Amino acid sequence: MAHRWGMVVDLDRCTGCEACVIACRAENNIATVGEEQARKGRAMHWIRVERYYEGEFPDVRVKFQPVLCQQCDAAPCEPVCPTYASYHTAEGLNAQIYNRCIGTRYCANACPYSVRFFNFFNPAWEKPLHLQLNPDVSVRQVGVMEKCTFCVQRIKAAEIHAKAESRELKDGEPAPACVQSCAPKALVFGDLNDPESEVSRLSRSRRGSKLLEELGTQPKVTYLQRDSWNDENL
Amino acid sequence: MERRDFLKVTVLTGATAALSGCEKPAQQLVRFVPEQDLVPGVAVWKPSLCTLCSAGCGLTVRVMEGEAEVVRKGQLGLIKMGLAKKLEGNPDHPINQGKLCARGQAGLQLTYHPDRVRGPLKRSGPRGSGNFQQITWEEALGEVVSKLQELRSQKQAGALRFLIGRLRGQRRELIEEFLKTVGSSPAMVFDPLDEPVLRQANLLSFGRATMPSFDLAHANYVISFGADFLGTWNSPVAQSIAYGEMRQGHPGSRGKLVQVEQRMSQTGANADEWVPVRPGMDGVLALGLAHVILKEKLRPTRENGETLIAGWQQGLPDYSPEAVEKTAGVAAKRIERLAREMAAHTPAVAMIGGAPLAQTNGLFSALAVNALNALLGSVGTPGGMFFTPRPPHAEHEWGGFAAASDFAGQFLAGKLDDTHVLLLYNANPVFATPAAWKVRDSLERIPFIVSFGSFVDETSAFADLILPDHSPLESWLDDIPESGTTQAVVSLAAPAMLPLHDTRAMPDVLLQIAHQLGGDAVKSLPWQSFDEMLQASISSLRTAETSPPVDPEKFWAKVQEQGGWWSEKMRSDAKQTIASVAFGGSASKQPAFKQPAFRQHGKPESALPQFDGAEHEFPFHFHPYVSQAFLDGALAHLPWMQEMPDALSTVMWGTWIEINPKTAAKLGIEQGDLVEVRSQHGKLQAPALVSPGIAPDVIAMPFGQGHENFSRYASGRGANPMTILAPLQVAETGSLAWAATRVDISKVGRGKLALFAGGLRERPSELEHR
Amino acid sequence: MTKTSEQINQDLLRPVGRTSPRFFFVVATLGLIVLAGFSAWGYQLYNGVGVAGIRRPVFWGFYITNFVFWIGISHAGTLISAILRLSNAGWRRPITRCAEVITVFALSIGAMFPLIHLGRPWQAFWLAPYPNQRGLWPNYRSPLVWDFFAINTYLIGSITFLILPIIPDFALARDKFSGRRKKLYTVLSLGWRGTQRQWHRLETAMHIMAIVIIPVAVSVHTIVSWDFAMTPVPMWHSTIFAPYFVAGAIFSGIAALIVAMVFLRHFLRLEEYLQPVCFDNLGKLLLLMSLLWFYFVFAERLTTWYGNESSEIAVLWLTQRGPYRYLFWLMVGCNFVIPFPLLAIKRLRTITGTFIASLAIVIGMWLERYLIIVPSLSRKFLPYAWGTYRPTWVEITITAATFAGMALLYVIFAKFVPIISIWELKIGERETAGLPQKASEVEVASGPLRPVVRGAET
Amino acid sequence: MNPKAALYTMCSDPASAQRTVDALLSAGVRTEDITVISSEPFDGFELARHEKATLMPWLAVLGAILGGAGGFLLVSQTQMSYPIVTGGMAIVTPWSNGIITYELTMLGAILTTLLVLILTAPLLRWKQEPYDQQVSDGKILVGVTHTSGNFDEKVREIFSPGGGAAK
Repeated sequence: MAHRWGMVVDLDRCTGCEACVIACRAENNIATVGEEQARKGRAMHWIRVERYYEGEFPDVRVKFQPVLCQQCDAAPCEPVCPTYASYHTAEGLNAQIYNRCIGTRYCANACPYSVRFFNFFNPAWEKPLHLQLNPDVSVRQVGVMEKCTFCVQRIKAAEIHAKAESRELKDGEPAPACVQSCAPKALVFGDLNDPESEVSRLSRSRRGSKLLEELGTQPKVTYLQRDSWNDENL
Repeated sequence: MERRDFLKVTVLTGATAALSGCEKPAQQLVRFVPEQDLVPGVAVWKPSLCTLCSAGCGLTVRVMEGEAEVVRKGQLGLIKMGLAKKLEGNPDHPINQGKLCARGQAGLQLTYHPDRVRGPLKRSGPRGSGNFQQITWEEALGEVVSKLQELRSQKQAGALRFLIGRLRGQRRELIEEFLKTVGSSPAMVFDPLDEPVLRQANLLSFGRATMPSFDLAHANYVISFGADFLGTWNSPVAQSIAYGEMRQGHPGSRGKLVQVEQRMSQTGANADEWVPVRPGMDGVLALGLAHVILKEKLRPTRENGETLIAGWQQGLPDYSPEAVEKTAGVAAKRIERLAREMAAHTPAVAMIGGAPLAQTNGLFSALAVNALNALLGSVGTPGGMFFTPRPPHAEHEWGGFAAASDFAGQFLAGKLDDTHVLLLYNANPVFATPAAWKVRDSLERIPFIVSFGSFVDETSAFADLILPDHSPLESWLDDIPESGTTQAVVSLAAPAMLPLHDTRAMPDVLLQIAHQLGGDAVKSLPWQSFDEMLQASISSLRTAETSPPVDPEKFWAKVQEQGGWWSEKMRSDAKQTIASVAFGGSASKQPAFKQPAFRQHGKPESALPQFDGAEHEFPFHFHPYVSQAFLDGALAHLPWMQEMPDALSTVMWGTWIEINPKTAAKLGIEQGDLVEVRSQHGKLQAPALVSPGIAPDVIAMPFGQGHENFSRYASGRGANPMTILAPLQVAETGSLAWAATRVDISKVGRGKLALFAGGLRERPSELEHR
Repeated sequence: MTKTSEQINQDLLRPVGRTSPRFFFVVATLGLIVLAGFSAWGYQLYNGVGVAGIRRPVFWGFYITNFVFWIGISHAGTLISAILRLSNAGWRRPITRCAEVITVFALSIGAMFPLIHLGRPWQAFWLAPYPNQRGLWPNYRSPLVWDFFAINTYLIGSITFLILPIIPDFALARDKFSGRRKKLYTVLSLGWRGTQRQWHRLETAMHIMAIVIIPVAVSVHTIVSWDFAMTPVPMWHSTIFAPYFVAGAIFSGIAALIVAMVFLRHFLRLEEYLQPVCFDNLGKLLLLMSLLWFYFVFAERLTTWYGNESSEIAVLWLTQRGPYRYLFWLMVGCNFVIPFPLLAIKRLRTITGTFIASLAIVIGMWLERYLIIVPSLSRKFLPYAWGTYRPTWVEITITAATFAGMALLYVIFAKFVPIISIWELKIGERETAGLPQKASEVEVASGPLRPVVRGAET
Repeated sequence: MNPKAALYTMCSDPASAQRTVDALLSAGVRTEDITVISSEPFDGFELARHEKATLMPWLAVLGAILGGAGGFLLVSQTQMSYPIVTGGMAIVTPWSNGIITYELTMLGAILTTLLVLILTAPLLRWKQEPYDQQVSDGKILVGVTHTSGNFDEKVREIFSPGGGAAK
């Protein structure tokens, strides 16, 4: 049975430590743009930890919300791309084919989650920083869009590994870099087609909801809302 | 090592010469014969250690074949070698269990940093200028040895000092042994992130000058006084893993997190209840809570044998909620509610760290929190606090910033004046001490300084010689984590990759120097290289692990393979096991800590903090805090860290000053305005960040930026809060009270902020659309 | 007063025939600006689109604004002249050609912008449907591909629509000039003689074109509006966009036409041909469009405000109260407050009056496009991802260059082609002069007829 | 005599041209042999009755239909000819079908009209006789081609009482 990769983000566990952000950079060769470009809003973080304040001092609370590509089943980014650079893979991922991209940036406008990032310039790694590049992930050139892939290269690697041992993939075996690095286990990844997988189980939680699901994008990422501490003894 | 002798040189022409296109055409690029056999495109995972903070997490390094420019026998050339591509947590390691924080993962860039010191350097410019010229290792070592022999001949061995950063395990043993053999005093440790005050308090309360561990996974109620335990404090990864369990790990029961502080930290941001308290009043609040619990007899009294806190037996009459409300600024009703909650939801645990300990009354606050823990019955119990057991072979428990008081004292009193030779390793006091300490001047007066640093920073810029160490991934590493697990852990790892540059491992260099010095040194340090020493040190654990002991070579191989040795996993839910580790082993042997004289704390007059600067002149408390990305600033040279948006401010590539919206409005300061912060000891400028998560009378600012001389990425970026701090000390420890400075602020112009976030709130009010 | 065909020929061929130094001066200055624009573009091609101000999340800025603006302007000509031809309005004759020229040039300029704004312009041809080794056809679901088809159709149509009625005038020029010019116009006249057959075919063709071009023009701006309306972006995803854009396009088109006519009238001394009546009538049309525009804006804003959907409201307030408020109210002023009185009050609907109104509208409509694109993008659904946009000198230079380019093309065109359709004008003159239009009007055999007799050889 | 040979006269206004033409017709000249050239169209006059008939509008419609069909085939066939993985997402939808079809329909109409005009006017044939530059001064040329012997005389007569030059 074909896989259908999905993720669960437990906002009650997420601490906003940003480990996922750096894990993603390291895994996917995301270029560092430098201060000036960062100030211009051109920093690239395929996954980001959104921070929302609630209330005023002294009654302040903060909500951390990791946002990455939601891998929508009905993705607004796909139909608008004139060259099929942004398209749907057989396993339901929203793939971005870098060398098909001509840089209309239409997909980025269409994406309600603003998780698509554009290479405004050719990326540069000051020697010998280029030695850290992951050979499994292509480096993007100027003028193309890039985005979260659910670390498709790690999924493939896991599949190959399982195949080599002639067995099925174990639940949680393929894990994107962000999920692998998440200390409080706020991120859970797995196959939504397997009703027994942890990700399927959690996405059925009463706390579960989708980001901007009212837009009908049918995301494959489920957010478990923060729980509240209720005092049953006093 | 010997394989390098196979090194064969073939002059490259045409295509490969083009590879060196960006280098000087003059220099001749050669291709070396590979030193390892690797399958191209296939990843190998090798264990290693994270050395970036005191947690001591275990790593697995993803190594893949690649072509690199390296230096072999002083010659630059190309070689196919295994290159570290990614750092992940070691799944078997008891501390981080396969997880790793952002900083740890960015540690990869230490190895590939373009501004790494690529070979031994000799100072060419004036001190502090950072101008150096390349020399050979032979020249460099010759110079060091001759200096030391000079000292010895003049019977001035004491004039040799070794200044190190946080360092545990065999490297520390080696250094101390080395110093002993040449007859000079133990190493001076400088680690701004360490908590000497808490160690002192723990020594007083529990007889262990050790950082505590917490069984958060099974706690039902956690109250943290300023400790950013999910971000940067103590063992963040281990604590985050446990926190996740506390929140959602047990269906049906969810622990509560209460954070007490003035400026909302990353941990505070996750708290179920955030309790702003007046600076330095954490201890008072803790006793207020204890007062309620004692008064209402919410906890069995047999555990209340507290003697360190004055008036405890009388039920802390001075700390009634009403009294505390006046001083600490927390409503009496709230104090009562919190006290009842935590008493009712055991296991409940309290912790203290960061700013509260950096107040003049820090020791009192720490003792108060320890007392509260005892009262809550959560010392050495599941869901409570305990001490990680030490491995049997580790005779010393090296505290980090142990000699805090000595250190501060030495510099302040200029005691370094009798130092002729100073060795530097992983310490940057010039950057991380208040200007008022005048560290620069002290260094200026030292005739000869040698740094083992991999980077030229503010301190090693004063060095006469730089003998660059390998990067951690290129080195033999070991560590004995102090907290974060119920298992005794010895981390150990072989180099994950071969060195890129003409660097040498500090321990090897030290051994070589010792051998060249001859005499006792050779006897007490017989090893040819550091890995021999490691093997020798860890072999004693064979017996500890299994009976009958396994064959030494097998054991050595196994240790390297799993990245260290650790005792059998304890079922942390078994009460007695925790208790047994709670005060495992005898009172620790820590040279720097002498058992202090018994003194009672908590008399109201002694409980209150002092601040530097008069309130009318300097109306704001200055609250510096450890940066999520750079810690104390030691990581500011990593581009990944610079571009990582800070979780709360979302600032990249810079520093900022946090101001409460009301305060800002009052002073006519807007987001991004350049603000000047003045204390009695200096002033600095940084852009303002208006944040709801900070008290109106507090100005907060992260450590880490404001480097003058620390690689292309950090130099001249932002401002360093250290520079304006008052040299106040924490009573009875002498360590720096870095949160006790008062400041005034004013707008001076328009600043530059690189923010990643647009909006502040999820459902913005109409006003915010402006 | 009416003119003889000799007079007409003289007046209208004069600008083509004689060239004043002023012409060269104008061409030079405009040329320099255009050159600056091209060098700016070159700079961008070399360094990457990053030199423009676009950023996350505002991935579309000045370039797409200009694209929509110029495509809008292009609705001046063809649409107007087609409508007027079909309704056979007599006063159209002197203005149809000025109008159609605007269409062709504005459209070509507008069509450049999608290329300029591309991240990898050198791959732009991947938009075209052709069998290729990549094994890919363009994604027909993408409004950008719709654009590709619509704009090309419209461009081809407009060029045809412009060229056909010029052929007889080329023939005229051929006969009137000598030397190199004669050779040139001989070629350009495509062997036009003026046989009744040719005249009839030409008029039939024009009639068909006029019918076809109107729905094409409408579809073009509809599809441009769908570039936005097809995406789930606050205040873009709206059914009102298509008619809103079409109306806006015609609105700005007419304004641009009036501006052009005023300049022509002044510099080419065509006072007797471009008479106040043209401006008066166009002014009335403009008034209608201005009202229509206001109606659409009001409808759009009201529904958004009433719907009170958080993300849409964010954009609404951003434009009306936020940093964009000045631009917003300036736009309302330019598109309604200023033009309305100028065009509504007969005394003010003079040439000057309509000129001022038109200038205001051209500015206002550019602002409208800017305010449609940028604020919506900078306030998408997740507040954390909100952003801002500020153009750089590159975008500003290129924008300025397109306006200069438009003027330049227009000036050069007027230099080679009579800017008023001579033969059509003559028909008009016959009508006004009351000369017989039909055989029946000719009184039967009055006096002997004395035709000049010639042999074919002379 | 050679078919290109033509007799023609220049009239000063459409009325006289009309009379000349009528005279020629009544003299029995076949209407196809009469060429009237003017610098502007005179729709009101019956100067060339036989020229009125043309299939251009119908051909345009035909072109439109062909264009539309072509467009529809393009969009609907390409998905079959070049299948790519789209995870079950449609490559072409009726809506986009409609839009492309519509545009190409219009393009078809435009191009056929242009083509038919060029072929039937006819255009792109330089050097055609008879022609006279005076046309551009507003004169109207009335000419007769293919005159054979006896007609020749009549035509000259009509063109001028005093007889005229012929060729």
